Amino acid sequence: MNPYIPHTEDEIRQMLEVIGIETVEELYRDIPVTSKNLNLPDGLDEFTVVSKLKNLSLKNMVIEKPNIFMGAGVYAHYIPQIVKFLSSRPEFVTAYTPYQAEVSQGTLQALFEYQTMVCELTGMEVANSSMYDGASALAEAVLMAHRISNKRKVLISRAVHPEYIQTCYTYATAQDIEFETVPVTKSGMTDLAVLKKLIDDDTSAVVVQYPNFFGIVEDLKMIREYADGLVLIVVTEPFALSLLEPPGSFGADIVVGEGQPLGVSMNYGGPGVGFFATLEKYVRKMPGRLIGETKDSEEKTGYVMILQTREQHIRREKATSNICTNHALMAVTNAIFMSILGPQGMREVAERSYTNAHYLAKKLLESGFELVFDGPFYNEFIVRMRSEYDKIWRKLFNNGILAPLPLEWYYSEFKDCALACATEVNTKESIEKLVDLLGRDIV
Amino acid sequence: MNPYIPHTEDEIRQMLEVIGIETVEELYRDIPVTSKNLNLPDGLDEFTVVSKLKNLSLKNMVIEKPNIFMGAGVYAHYIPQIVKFLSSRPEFVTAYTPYQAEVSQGTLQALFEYQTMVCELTGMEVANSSMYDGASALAEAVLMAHRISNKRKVLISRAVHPEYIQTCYTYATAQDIEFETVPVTKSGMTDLAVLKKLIDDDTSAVVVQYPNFFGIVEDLKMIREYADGLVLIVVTEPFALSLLEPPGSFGADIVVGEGQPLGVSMNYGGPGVGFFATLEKYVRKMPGRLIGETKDSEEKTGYVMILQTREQHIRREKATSNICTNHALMAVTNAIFMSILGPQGMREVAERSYTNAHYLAKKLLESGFELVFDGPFYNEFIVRMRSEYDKIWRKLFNNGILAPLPLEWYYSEFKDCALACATEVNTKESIEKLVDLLGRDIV
Amino acid sequence: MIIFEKSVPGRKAYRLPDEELQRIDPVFPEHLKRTRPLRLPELSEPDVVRHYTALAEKNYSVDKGFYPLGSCTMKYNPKLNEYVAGLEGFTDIHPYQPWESVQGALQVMYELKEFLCEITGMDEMTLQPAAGAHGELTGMLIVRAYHLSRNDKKRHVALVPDSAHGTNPASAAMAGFDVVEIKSTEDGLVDLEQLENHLNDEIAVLMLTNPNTLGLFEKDIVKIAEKVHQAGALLYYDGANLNAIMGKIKPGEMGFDIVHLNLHKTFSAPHGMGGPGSGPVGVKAFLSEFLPIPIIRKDGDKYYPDFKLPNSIGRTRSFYGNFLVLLKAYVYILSMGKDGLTRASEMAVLNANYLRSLISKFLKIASPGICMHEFVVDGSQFVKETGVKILDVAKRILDYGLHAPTVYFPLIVHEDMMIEPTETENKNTLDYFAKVLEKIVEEAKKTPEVVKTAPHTTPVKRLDDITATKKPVYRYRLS
Amino acid sequence: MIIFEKSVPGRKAYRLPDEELQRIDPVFPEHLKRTRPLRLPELSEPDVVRHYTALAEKNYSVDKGFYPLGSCTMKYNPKLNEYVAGLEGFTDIHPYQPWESVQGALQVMYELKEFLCEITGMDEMTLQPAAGAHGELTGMLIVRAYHLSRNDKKRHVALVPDSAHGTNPASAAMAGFDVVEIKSTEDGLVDLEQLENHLNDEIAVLMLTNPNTLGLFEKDIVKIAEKVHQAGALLYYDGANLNAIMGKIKPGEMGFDIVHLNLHKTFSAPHGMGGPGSGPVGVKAFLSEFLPIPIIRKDGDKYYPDFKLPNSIGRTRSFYGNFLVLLKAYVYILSMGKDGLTRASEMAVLNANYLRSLISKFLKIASPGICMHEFVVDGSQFVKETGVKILDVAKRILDYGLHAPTVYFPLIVHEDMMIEPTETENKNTLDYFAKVLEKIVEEAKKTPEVVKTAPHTTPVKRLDDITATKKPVYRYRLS
Repeated sequence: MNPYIPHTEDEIRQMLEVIGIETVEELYRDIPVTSKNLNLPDGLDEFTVVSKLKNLSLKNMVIEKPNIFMGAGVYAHYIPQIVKFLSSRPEFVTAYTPYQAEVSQGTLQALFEYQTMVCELTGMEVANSSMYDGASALAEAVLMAHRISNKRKVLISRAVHPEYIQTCYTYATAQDIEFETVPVTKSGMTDLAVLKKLIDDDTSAVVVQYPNFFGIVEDLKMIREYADGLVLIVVTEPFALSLLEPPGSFGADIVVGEGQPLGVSMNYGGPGVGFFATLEKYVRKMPGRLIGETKDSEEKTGYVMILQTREQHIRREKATSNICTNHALMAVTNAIFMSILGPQGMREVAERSYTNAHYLAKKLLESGFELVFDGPFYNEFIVRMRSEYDKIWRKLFNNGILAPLPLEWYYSEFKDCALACATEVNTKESIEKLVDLLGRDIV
Repeated sequence: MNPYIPHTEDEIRQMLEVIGIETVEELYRDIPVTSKNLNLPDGLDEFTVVSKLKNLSLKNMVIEKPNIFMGAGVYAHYIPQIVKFLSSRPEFVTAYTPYQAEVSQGTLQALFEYQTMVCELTGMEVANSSMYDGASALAEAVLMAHRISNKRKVLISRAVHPEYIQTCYTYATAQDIEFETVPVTKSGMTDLAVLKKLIDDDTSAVVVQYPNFFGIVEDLKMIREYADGLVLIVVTEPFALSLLEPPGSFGADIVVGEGQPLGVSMNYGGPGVGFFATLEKYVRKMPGRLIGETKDSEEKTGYVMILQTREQHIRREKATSNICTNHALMAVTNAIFMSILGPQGMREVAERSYTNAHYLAKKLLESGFELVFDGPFYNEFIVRMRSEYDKIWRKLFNNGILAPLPLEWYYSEFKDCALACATEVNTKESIEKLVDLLGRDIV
Repeated sequence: MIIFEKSVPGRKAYRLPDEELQRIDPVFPEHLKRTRPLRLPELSEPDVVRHYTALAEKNYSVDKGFYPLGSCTMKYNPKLNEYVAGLEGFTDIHPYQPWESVQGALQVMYELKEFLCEITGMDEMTLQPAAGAHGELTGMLIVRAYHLSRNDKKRHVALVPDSAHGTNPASAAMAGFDVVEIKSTEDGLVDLEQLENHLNDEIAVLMLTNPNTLGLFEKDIVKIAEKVHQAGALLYYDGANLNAIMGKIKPGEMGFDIVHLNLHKTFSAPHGMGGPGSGPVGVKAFLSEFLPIPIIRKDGDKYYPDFKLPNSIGRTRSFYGNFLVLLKAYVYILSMGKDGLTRASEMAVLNANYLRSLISKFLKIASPGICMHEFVVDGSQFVKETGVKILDVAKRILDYGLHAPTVYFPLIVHEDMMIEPTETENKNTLDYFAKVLEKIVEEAKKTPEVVKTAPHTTPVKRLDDITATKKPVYRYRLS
Repeated sequence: MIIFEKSVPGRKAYRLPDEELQRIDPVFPEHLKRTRPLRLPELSEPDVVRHYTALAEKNYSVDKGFYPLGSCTMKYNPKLNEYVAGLEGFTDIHPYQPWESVQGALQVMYELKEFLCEITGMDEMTLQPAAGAHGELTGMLIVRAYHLSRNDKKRHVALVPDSAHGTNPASAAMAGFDVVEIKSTEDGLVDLEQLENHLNDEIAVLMLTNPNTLGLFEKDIVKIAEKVHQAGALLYYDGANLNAIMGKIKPGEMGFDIVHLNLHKTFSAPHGMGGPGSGPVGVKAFLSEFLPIPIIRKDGDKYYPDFKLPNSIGRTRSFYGNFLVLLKAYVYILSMGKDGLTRASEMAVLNANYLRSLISKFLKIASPGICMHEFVVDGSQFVKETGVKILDVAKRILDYGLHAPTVYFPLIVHEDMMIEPTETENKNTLDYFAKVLEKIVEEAKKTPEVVKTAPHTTPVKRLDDITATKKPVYRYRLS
């Protein structure tokens, strides 16, 4: 018998009797073909499963946090225990989508607060209650821009995360959308001159990342000017936004990004959570679930899902997106994390990350390495390494260091270059050790 | 600033104003001498603490469960994740003693259910809601027997856990109580002939352990007959009681024991939890907190603390004991664990432990070792090892095996003997490996 | 009270390790520096604990009680799975680590994929999609890629029964298809004749759930598959209702070409107030070249992600998918085994039929005969007689400490309730639910106001969602 | 519903690994074999989860709200501590492992002991006692052993102020002392003159709490200590109220010889519905030979338990004490550091005085002037005027989502409430509590029935504890 299934033989007999049949098999009389038996292992007890899975977990090499110098969309940060403690409360974990608002006020208020925090971070007017991840959020933003503008062409900076770009391509496959890539200048910023040239009457949107995939802080003010009249989509990072003016201040139309840095472990890339914010005027074209404030029959404040007519329950094929299950638990995790850090904690983490990254850059420069771009950066930057860097990278990994990402995986033009990252988890010692090892002839 | 203390400077100012003083220092004006400053380290952030404590935890060698062959009062058992999951709910962990019953029904009902389960295990009529551990529970039982009988002498079997005996001695230091030890026969059972001889008009109680510290199952029927008219105190073990007739059936007056095996980790010996059960006629002489069923003003069933007049809130120096804080959380953990195992799980674990222990004994016999006693045992037994067994024991430990306990720590007469233990966590392989290594000349 | 109102300037719940390096002052162009500090709440740790504890207490959840939401499969979420998903070796790995260093994670994904292929009768599978609808989009893009690869460009239509989940048409539309709805028969099944009338060389795919949303098994599925395939179209399986048939029949054996699963339904991963979920997509061999990158493969005793798929539709999100959710499903399958999964389906169907029998005594069931894992109550007669709406009944159920069933779906039955008890509920709970429903039916006749103004015992009374949408308040107004 | 009523024969929530060895049939003498199987509940895992989840929901707890229980120091319990106490390296070690293999555990205990000695001004400490009262017993046995070691056998009396915790006299009695109560002065302090009158060569010890249970600091403590010592007696410090003075003054500096602490009060370990706690006992050097075995010592860089204490009182429990609770206290002290502990005391005292000021506007405070970490409300006048008892007020407080203060203690003030807010509560909470109390005072005047029949919003209404004790039901009657 199975710990999760309560039925005793006696109860099964009683239930069959009420139904008016003799055997459980009769319930399946409508099934036409006899299936082959499942070729699966027998079920295991909990203790055997734990032992097996612990062994599997040990086959994954966990790098000590101070030795992680790779970001590229997934970042190692400190996560206070309290975040896990609260976000793993079963009332959050085992609740369904809040279809019955009166018994889901915990979910609804937490998500309403999350939306408010995302608006505050991004400087936008309205945020939804989460997307799957940053990449799909961007892809949905591109589709939304298409709905807004009814135009075909999307200009996307080459300094947007390559997996995000791939995801946009896939999402847009079947739509009447065409992408053109905007290169970067030697400062590592999206080339505005080229951008200007690529804009035509059929251009719907411009997509940039802030700070961009190369770590450089794009000049959103200039971009907004150059992209006048177009839907401006900005991919961004939450900690950077505690130092940088939010995209909303520059007139961005849609702001998306990955919420993983806000209290979510790296999780081998998932689940993270996408955030998605826009302007009120576009709200009915926005994908995803929205929570709004309202009153109950006794005038007490409460929260409900709003604008559901945009969703697929009602509009079906005319829905603004097909998103139903989203990443609510991770959104609430983000909100808990931001509540713990507060404005000061957010800023401190960003400043510490900035300091560590710039110290790393300084040490690399002192050791004779060169930075590929000269634009201002936050906590990531591209550095030119020795030849055969991918081998060095692997070697360092085997020494317990997750060294900067070999960029040629994604960009053939960046041979032997690497995307370096530092956050508050790195230490003076770990930074100096990395630079020391990179300087030696270790391959 | 400290994450646990909310006061801002602004608030402190406001509060001082309401109080009508200028500085926080003024609050301490009654303190006569100026204390030297605390010579303690500065406070640490959470991440530094976690790193430090993880390192400390790694300085403790954790033996894999199948390689643990030591019990002696603390037992390695499987603990389903669900037990930890439920018992660590903050509504249990951060609640106080249920002084306001109306907002403590969770605690009170859970403890009432626990008391019922302990009664069922021990065959007794009433159980309290927990003691600190088995040893102090026994010591309190001895004091209680003194209150019941008003006699001085306590006969205690040499086969009672030595630390429990030490604890009894300490508790009874200041009381008019005298102990005499009853030796064991070659079957490993308390010597009833000697017992009979030691009983006189001033004898209050007899204390035996069932199964005893040497693993042997005492014949409670005979003991009860020999100890006719005395307070019979039985120390026992919960899993054994799913195979053995409970002490209550033989007329025990007080039954105590350690609840650690029921879902509590070994915890380097604490916290565990003591259980304590007796007969209704003695209830007003019983130490510890008792929960009882009652009704509320609308006739709904509820639970409250009862017979508090026995406790020190009211009777002060005349209280039945000084116990106030007990081990409620561990008692509830025991109850959760027993609810998960159910009668069948309890029996299966006991039978598996029995099988493993007897297989271990059989293999040892086959390898030429001898068992010291020939009485029936449950999951522990004494085996005579090679000379210098304590060195062998240490050697095995360094090989990742927690081998049977060197008995000469506690009994000079058991030189080179060991108290072996097996539970459901041992495997055929681990048992055979242990016997193989013991058979070799490894020192 | 909203968290921002609890904020006190200067309060802190966070502390970084002491500084080792001298702070480097950020140098960004002046106009890019943040002008106004973030207005996030400022709280102590105990404040945050109490805020979220209070919110948690206002939620219904599976751990608290019965969740008979039709089509949602709200089964018990084993805590063992949560424990495993919390192991550092799974949570603290970066997706760009060398794949040799994450063999445990890759093995989990590979074996999970193999298990799911076996359960569904598919040949290959992607674990990337983050949710059921995400899987649908992935699957429909594969349909599209398949027809285009054959240069079969006319096929712009996706057929979808009117009983389908709302995401089916939405996903089909996102994948560029025109959606044509097929009406169900009176019995609630696919109308074979109508289907045949629709089939032509413009049809790319038929999307089906089997058992369907009425809880009925499409008896003619083999015939349906034949006809669809004869017409050159593909057959798509929405796995939302797989919980009824594991170990009984595999979608692949019924003739389906593409399957998406909901690991957060059938495979016990928790729903987390709305997600994260996971929506793997399985395909028959002839479609495997179109799957998103990467596919997890095994070479000797090594596991690796294969990115070399020139005909792939690309990727539908970053990295490998919701790995921790995959892990939970893997642990679930290991725990259940073949017998356990089969029993899960059997008991899910038994529970549904038992509850259906109990309820049929006082409410009309939409379809006659045996149901699968769920069934639909047709409340139209009840509504007409009492003037009490099904929504009111749903709200009143909350007063009895239970969650309401799915209401107003499927759209083909008006004033309906869709009830799916799942296998993890016990007979006592089903008896109690039926009794409560019967009591509410009585109340609707005798004291309808009580039902119409329900709920009465919840943290808030009935909420006004019409004004909420008419005059939407999207966020708390920060001062 | 009680868990036994949810039991269904044959249901299971547990599964052992498959058998490897053939089962060996237990061979015990027939009359020792269990005749009737255990009647424990038979449930599925989801059943158990829902049962205990429902029970948890019926509990008030620190994570939910304010717990102003005087003398209990219900401060916030940091979750960091719980996390650390869950690390395998701490939970999965056996007390009889070689001490070389548990250096981490021993280091924690050694350093904790050193920290606590520094905080209390003591020279040596045992960590063995499991609770405050257990520490008291240990301490009083040390008092006894000390006098006997000097052959001073006449000293059979323990002096205890009438304001002492109930456990003080109970522990003293268990340690064989006759308890003589000392009345407090009008101001609530120890009456020096009376004390002097009591002091003679039969007095073994004076047990004091400072600040005392009225929240007052015994200003004359140095003089008291002198007199007690001059009379040949020892001075015992009940650490229940240490939270007021950390970093301000050490009990050792006031002249105390023995101190017990409550790690589950002052040092943030959670109270767990009643325990486990931990009650370390510290002593001045001249008493250290009497401490229980073992004492944790350090030799070079090795930590070890020292059992060689021939004059030890023995042991008051098995093994080393409540190790995990010790660990939590250790983590707390590391996190707080010297400044944090001092601030904790300061803010605890500030909170108490602030709340005292607020409440003094509408209720009488038992003692004038500044208080320490707690204070006592004297409700006798209020009770006389309104006919509403303090117990009723306490019950009514529950209706406002708060816990009640300690009531009817200390015994020296009748109809009293003893209020200790602790440092982790914020100003808003204190304001709210005062407002609620004021409102209840109003209610007592205008609508006394509402208060007398409270609580109204709790899971059960007021419980009948008189019948419960008169006709006690100790356990559920299994059929």
